[in-house]
Amino acid sequence: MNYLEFLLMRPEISLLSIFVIIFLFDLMATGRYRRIFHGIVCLLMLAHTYICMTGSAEEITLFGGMYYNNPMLSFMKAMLTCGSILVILQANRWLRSASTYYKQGEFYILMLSTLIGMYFMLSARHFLLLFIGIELASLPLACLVAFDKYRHHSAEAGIKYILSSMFSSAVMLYGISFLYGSCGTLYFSDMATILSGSPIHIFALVMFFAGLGFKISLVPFHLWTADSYQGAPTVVTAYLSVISKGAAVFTLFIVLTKVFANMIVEWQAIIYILTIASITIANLFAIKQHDIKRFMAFSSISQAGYIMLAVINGTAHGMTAMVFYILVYIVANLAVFGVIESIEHQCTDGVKREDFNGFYRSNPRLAFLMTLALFSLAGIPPFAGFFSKFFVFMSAFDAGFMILVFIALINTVISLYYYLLIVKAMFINQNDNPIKPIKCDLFTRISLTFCLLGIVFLGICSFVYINIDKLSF
Amino acid sequence: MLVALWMSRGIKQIRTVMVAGSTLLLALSVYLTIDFIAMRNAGITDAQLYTDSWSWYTPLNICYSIGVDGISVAMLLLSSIIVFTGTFASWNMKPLTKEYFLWYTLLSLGVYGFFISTDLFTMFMFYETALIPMYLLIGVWGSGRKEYSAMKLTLMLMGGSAFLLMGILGIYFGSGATTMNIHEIAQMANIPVNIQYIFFPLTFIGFGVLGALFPFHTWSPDGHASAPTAVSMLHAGVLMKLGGYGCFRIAMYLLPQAANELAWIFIILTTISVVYGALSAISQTDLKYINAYSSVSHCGLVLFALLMMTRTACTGAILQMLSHGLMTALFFALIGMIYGRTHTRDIHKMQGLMKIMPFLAVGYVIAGLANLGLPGFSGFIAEMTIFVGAFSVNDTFHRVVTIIACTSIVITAVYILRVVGKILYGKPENKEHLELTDASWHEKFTVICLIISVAGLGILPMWVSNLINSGVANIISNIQP
Amino acid sequence: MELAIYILALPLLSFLILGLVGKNLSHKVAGILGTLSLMVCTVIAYSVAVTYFGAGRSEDGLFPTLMPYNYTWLPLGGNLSIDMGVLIDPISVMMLVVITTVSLMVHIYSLGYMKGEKGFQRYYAFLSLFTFSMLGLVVATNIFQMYVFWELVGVSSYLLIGFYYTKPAAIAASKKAFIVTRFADLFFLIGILIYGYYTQDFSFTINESILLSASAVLPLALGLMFVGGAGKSAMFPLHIWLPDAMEGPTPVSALIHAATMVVAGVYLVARMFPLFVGYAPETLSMIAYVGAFTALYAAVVACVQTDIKRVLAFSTISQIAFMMVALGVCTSTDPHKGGLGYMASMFHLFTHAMFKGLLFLGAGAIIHAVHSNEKEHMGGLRKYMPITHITFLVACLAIAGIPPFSGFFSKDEILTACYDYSVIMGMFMSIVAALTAFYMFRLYYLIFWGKSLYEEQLNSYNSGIIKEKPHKPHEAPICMTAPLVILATITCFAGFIPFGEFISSNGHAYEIHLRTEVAISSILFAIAGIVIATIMYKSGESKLTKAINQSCKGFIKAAYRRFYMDELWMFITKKIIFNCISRPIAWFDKKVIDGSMDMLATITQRLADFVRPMQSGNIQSYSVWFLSGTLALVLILLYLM
Amino acid sequence: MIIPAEYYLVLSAVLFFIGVFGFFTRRNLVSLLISTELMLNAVDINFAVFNAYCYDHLEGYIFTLFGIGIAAAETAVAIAIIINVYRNMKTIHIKNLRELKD
Repeated sequence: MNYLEFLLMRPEISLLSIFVIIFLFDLMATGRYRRIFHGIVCLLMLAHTYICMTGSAEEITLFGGMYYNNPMLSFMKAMLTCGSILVILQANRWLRSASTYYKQGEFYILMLSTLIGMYFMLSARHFLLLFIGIELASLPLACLVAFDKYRHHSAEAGIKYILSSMFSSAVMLYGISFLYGSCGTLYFSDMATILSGSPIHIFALVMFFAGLGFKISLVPFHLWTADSYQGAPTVVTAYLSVISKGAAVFTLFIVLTKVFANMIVEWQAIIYILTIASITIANLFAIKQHDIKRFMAFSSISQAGYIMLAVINGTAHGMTAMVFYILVYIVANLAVFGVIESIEHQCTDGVKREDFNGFYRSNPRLAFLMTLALFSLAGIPPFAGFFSKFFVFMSAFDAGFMILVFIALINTVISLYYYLLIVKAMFINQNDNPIKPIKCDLFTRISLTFCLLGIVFLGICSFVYINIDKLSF
Repeated sequence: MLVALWMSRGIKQIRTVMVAGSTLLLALSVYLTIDFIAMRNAGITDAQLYTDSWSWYTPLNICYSIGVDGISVAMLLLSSIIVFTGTFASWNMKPLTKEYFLWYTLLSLGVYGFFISTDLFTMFMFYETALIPMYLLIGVWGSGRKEYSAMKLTLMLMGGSAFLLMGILGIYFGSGATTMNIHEIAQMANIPVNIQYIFFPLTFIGFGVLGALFPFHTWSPDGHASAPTAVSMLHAGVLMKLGGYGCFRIAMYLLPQAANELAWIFIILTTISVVYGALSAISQTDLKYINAYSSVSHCGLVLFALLMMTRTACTGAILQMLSHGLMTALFFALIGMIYGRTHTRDIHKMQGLMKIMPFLAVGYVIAGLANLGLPGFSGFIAEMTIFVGAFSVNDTFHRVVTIIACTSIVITAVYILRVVGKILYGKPENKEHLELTDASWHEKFTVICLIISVAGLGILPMWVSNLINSGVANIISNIQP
Repeated sequence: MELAIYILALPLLSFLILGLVGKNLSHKVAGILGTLSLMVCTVIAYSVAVTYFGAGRSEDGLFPTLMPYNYTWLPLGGNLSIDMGVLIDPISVMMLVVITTVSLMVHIYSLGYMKGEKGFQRYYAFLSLFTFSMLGLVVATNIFQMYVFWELVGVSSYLLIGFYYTKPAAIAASKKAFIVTRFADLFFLIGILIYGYYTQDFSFTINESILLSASAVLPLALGLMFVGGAGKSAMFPLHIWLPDAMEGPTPVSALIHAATMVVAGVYLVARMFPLFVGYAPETLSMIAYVGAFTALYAAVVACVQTDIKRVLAFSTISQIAFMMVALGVCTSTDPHKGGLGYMASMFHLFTHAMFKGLLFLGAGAIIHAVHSNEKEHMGGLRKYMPITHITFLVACLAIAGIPPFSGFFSKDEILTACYDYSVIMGMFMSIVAALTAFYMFRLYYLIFWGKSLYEEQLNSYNSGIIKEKPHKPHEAPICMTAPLVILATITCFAGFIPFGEFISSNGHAYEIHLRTEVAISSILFAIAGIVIATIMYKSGESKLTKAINQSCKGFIKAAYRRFYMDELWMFITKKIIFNCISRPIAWFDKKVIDGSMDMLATITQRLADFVRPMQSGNIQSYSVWFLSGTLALVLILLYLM
Repeated sequence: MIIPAEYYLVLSAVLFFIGVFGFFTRRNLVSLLISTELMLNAVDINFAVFNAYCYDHLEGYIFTLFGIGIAAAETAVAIAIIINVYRNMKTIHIKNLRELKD
């Protein structure tokens, strides 16, 4: 074994070094240095993204095939990192509030460790590494969910998250154990040749799927989502809803195509059922939600269903559509959460849909951004969401799932309805006591600007998509 | 498109910018039309002129390709006229003026884009772009049950576009997933018939919802009733035409066999639309409802004519689109102006407006007469072309439905005259109405522009007819077996 | 002949000018402008007539059919197109003369009649519009052009009837007129469509072979066109709009609803006459029967009306029916062998236009004088309005068919044609002619004879019974009486025009000769009618009258109510169409169609409520869902694979 | 005597579902945590058994080791959060954790 192989894992290494730097800074820095903590983190992360993007132009296989990296995976990692940066930028105000000011470092460290977990999830070509990655990605998240120590909602959300997560990982491991039992190996490549679709394999596949389905929050594995999203600090909710979910989708796609390639009929059937269930049920729930974060939870479940439309394709085409969808989803969703985060402190008991009444009159810019983001989520042109949705539908249609596409399309109408409810609240509903004009801090502004740019230009400028397409495998 | 420029200007100059922009567009359209005719006269017989194509999403064969034929030129001209007049009609749009025009511009951007694009994806994108601003335009600046109507309208149209998207995907993959360009697909003509059977109804209904096809028309009365004036104008005048245009350009052009086989179902539906819309209009009491149902009837006639699949009928259908676009815009403009003064649209509450606001009343009478197909206005030529064309399909079924559709011209007369008699004539009884003023200059300008267009089309129909004919011939030759 | 285009252009021009800038013109300028343009128009029309007929016949003994203008207006694909042009042939020239003459008279007359009315300019604009459209109609080169102007005529009629737009009755009448004729036009249009499709041409001159190939559908097409014509020409049962149309200003009634527009249907049938005779003789006889019935019906109703304009209206219906009958009884294109009716009809159209125009204008003068339409307010007017009286009498004699007035000659020809067709038809029409004489003279006596209301009122005023000094009837001003006199003159002498020289069914000259037995019998019938009227109404209502009124009260009441035709129509339109069709459809739309769309939304909401308990907040139930979902998936997959 | 592998598998399955049952029915957060531990242990047994009976490499054992380790980490985090819950609500009874719901 060559220890130099560690050095080839450039994204992971650079992230780890940031991890260490932050850790040390957190330990040592005092007073005025702490004030620039946030900025430093952001800069470091930016540098890291750069390393990520430029790092690996070639494919790398390490540790006897346990670890694999290629440009596409690097791109995915970079995407997740960028998303995290946006989240961190938005977190500024919250982190500076009295209760969290001295826990800043913890926040960053926890977040970065989940990010490392996600990296491993993506790069794993062995179930052990995958398992470690998944756990590494979810355990710190539980801490983040329960980060607001003195808010019992946060604690409740945290306990719900951690218990569900444990439950699901037990189920998943149980499935993996049977895979191992029947194949005698945990390497993806070896396993793929052995799997044949016997009942035990199906059993294992479903169990494994349930485990990742939990992280992606597909129906019926989604029930923790709403509660945790609502209870968690907004920043964490944002992180949960895009980054964690995105990573899980990528992983699912990789595992399904790498390991279960022979069982494509089976897993397509699973996705078929779960997609319909997710989109429909999530939409039904979303209609009735008043709490915005809860609402966004169901929206994200439904979005996950749409992402599954790309996964079901299972080819490079599907991968492109999926990555693009997630990219667009990240910017749009983060824009919404950015707005929620900025107004949260004005609402006593969570942000309600009613709080948005008359929002446009008082905060035209934020409301405008929010509208665009919601339109993008609903798939309205000329915003990026339209393009990503269209491609997702195309890829599912390409795979021959017309009825599925049709049901999904009908559901877009319902989803449009509830997104419009918020737009309506902002623009149409009158309110004597609207949210006061907000002045966002610099970091949030940067973050929201990037989201806005993404929403507007990701679709119209096709080069992003084309480049993703070139990388897809 | 210059449209995007308008957005960033200051609030003070919005009007100036809008007027300048829409005038420019109108000028461009007129220039385009003239140039197009000149090129046709010069003997250029390509199906599309000014074609251009930029590869966009190469992996998916999506291009941003544009091009116009006679039909789209005509529709562009129509859109420009209505956008132009709509700008004047919404002169005094009060709250959030800038936002209003911004969405308004986005809406017109979608419309223009739709008419010039020749790529399925681009077309669909512009189609949806045109739909969504409606929600805010109605929801924020509308009147009455605006929230309900706006939501209903948006959702129904989006439901339609869900059908449509299915149809588009079906066409793309049915033709072998090699190109999204409409004309290339049409030339390949390789979509299997059984696939056509599935996707023709989907596509047709998808566009039909916007074209107020029975029974998917119910968004139209509520939507129109609640929308602000200019939006009603643009919506009824142009947006509803997207439906007919799309049915023709995509559903029928690309899926010809199924179109021939399944036309009868839709012919029945459209016939119902035509008569049913007109009959419903008789017993409405809200001016806008009357006009909305009238639109249902007239747009039904458009689809009806398209489905007849003869060259004459289809030319008539396009003429009807133009004519209905202008007339309805005129109607809605007038209704908006009247409503702006009387604050009611109930026909029982208004009398003798002829005395109070003669200009608007005369305009209304002219619009009414144009609407009921008076020769000299556009409605007449459109309807006659349609009926002559429809009648030339020689079998009993088509004959019968044509005759049924013909009855609509009588029913139209009934409801138009009922309204004219009720609100314009007679003695003004409502005291509050006595002090109301007549149209202001920009309102007059709007009305006069539209009347001139309607009458121009009605008096000199041949050039428009020739303009359209070449485009129609190309498509029809593909449809006819 | 090229001048003919100006006949069209001038009224259009004057309409545009008056319509657009009329408001800024003074009444006088507007009136004079309209009248002048029409005067020029009339002069041109006469010159056209003179040159046309003066040029004589071509070698085949026919007047040539000229088409100085014909442009494609709207191409309709294939061979079809709608053309716009000017067609000059004997009947169109005759119509040009009639229309311009009457129209000019009406224009001049209106200067006085409409003086001081609000909307004077509008009135003249509409008159010009009407004249334009009517002229366009008669010079149409093809059936579609005819339809185009047909509609325009309809709308100008609508506008003019509704001229007093503050009067509810006028609004209702205009609406009714438009919708009823529009309804008939629907059939006209369908007829045109059939005709156009099978002949691939809309023009009137279609060669034989095409017609033969289409001969199976021609009767249907022509029949439908006749329905259109019947609507405009107020044939039973589509006549209901015409009496109400009298709500318009009286000169308008004279122009549109007596002399010109209402004969458009007759003109249409005459225009298509060769086709009718050649390919659809059954349709033609149907026309005859419809016409005959209408003639009788209208005559009977006219006998009991009290509003003088209504009487005239029904008289018009009856007279037009005469023309229709005359066309209907033709059996060939040869005037000597059963084709006489064509000429007779055209002749009657010509004379009728003059004397009916005269009657209406006269009635207008009377109404102007007494400010009422009702016969109760009249009586004994001959002293006060001598010119009106004389001219009115001339017209009455003409319509009753007393020689030497023009009506006699034309009506006589019609009767002859009827006798040629069948004796029963001849007798029937003669009786109707007698009725005509009766009701006209009833009207005449009621207006000009009997007790003068003014005198009665003056007496009671003098004896102090009423306070107000009654309004004294006075003769109309010169610009109103002049047209009366002119028209009366024409009426007196038009009968002597050798009409057959110019117009006959096959185009060859035809010498009008009176058939003695028909002539004498018709004169006798007419005199009988006059005598009865004289006895009954000469000096107020005599005992006989009262006795008759008493004995057939029910019948008279029914006739007064026009045999309840209006009620029937009202029932059909209001009750059946509005209440039983439109309302339910609107309801259906709101509740069922719209409801089902809303229902989708409601169902979605319900479903949302239904699934809600799933999200109970209890982590254990979440896990149950989780695991059962997993197991269910396993089972499904195992079952599927 | 070698105990057949099936016995172990049945044991682990029983253990797993005891854990599931416990998770579904217990009312105390700590009990829930213990139940999940049971489930994870069942998995560990599975891995070990498969490795012991079927294969001659060490992957399964190593996975078991990692599994135990990660289960410990999970427990730690869970306990921490449970303590947090207790601090906030003064109870760790599951019925009090229903504030976040529809």
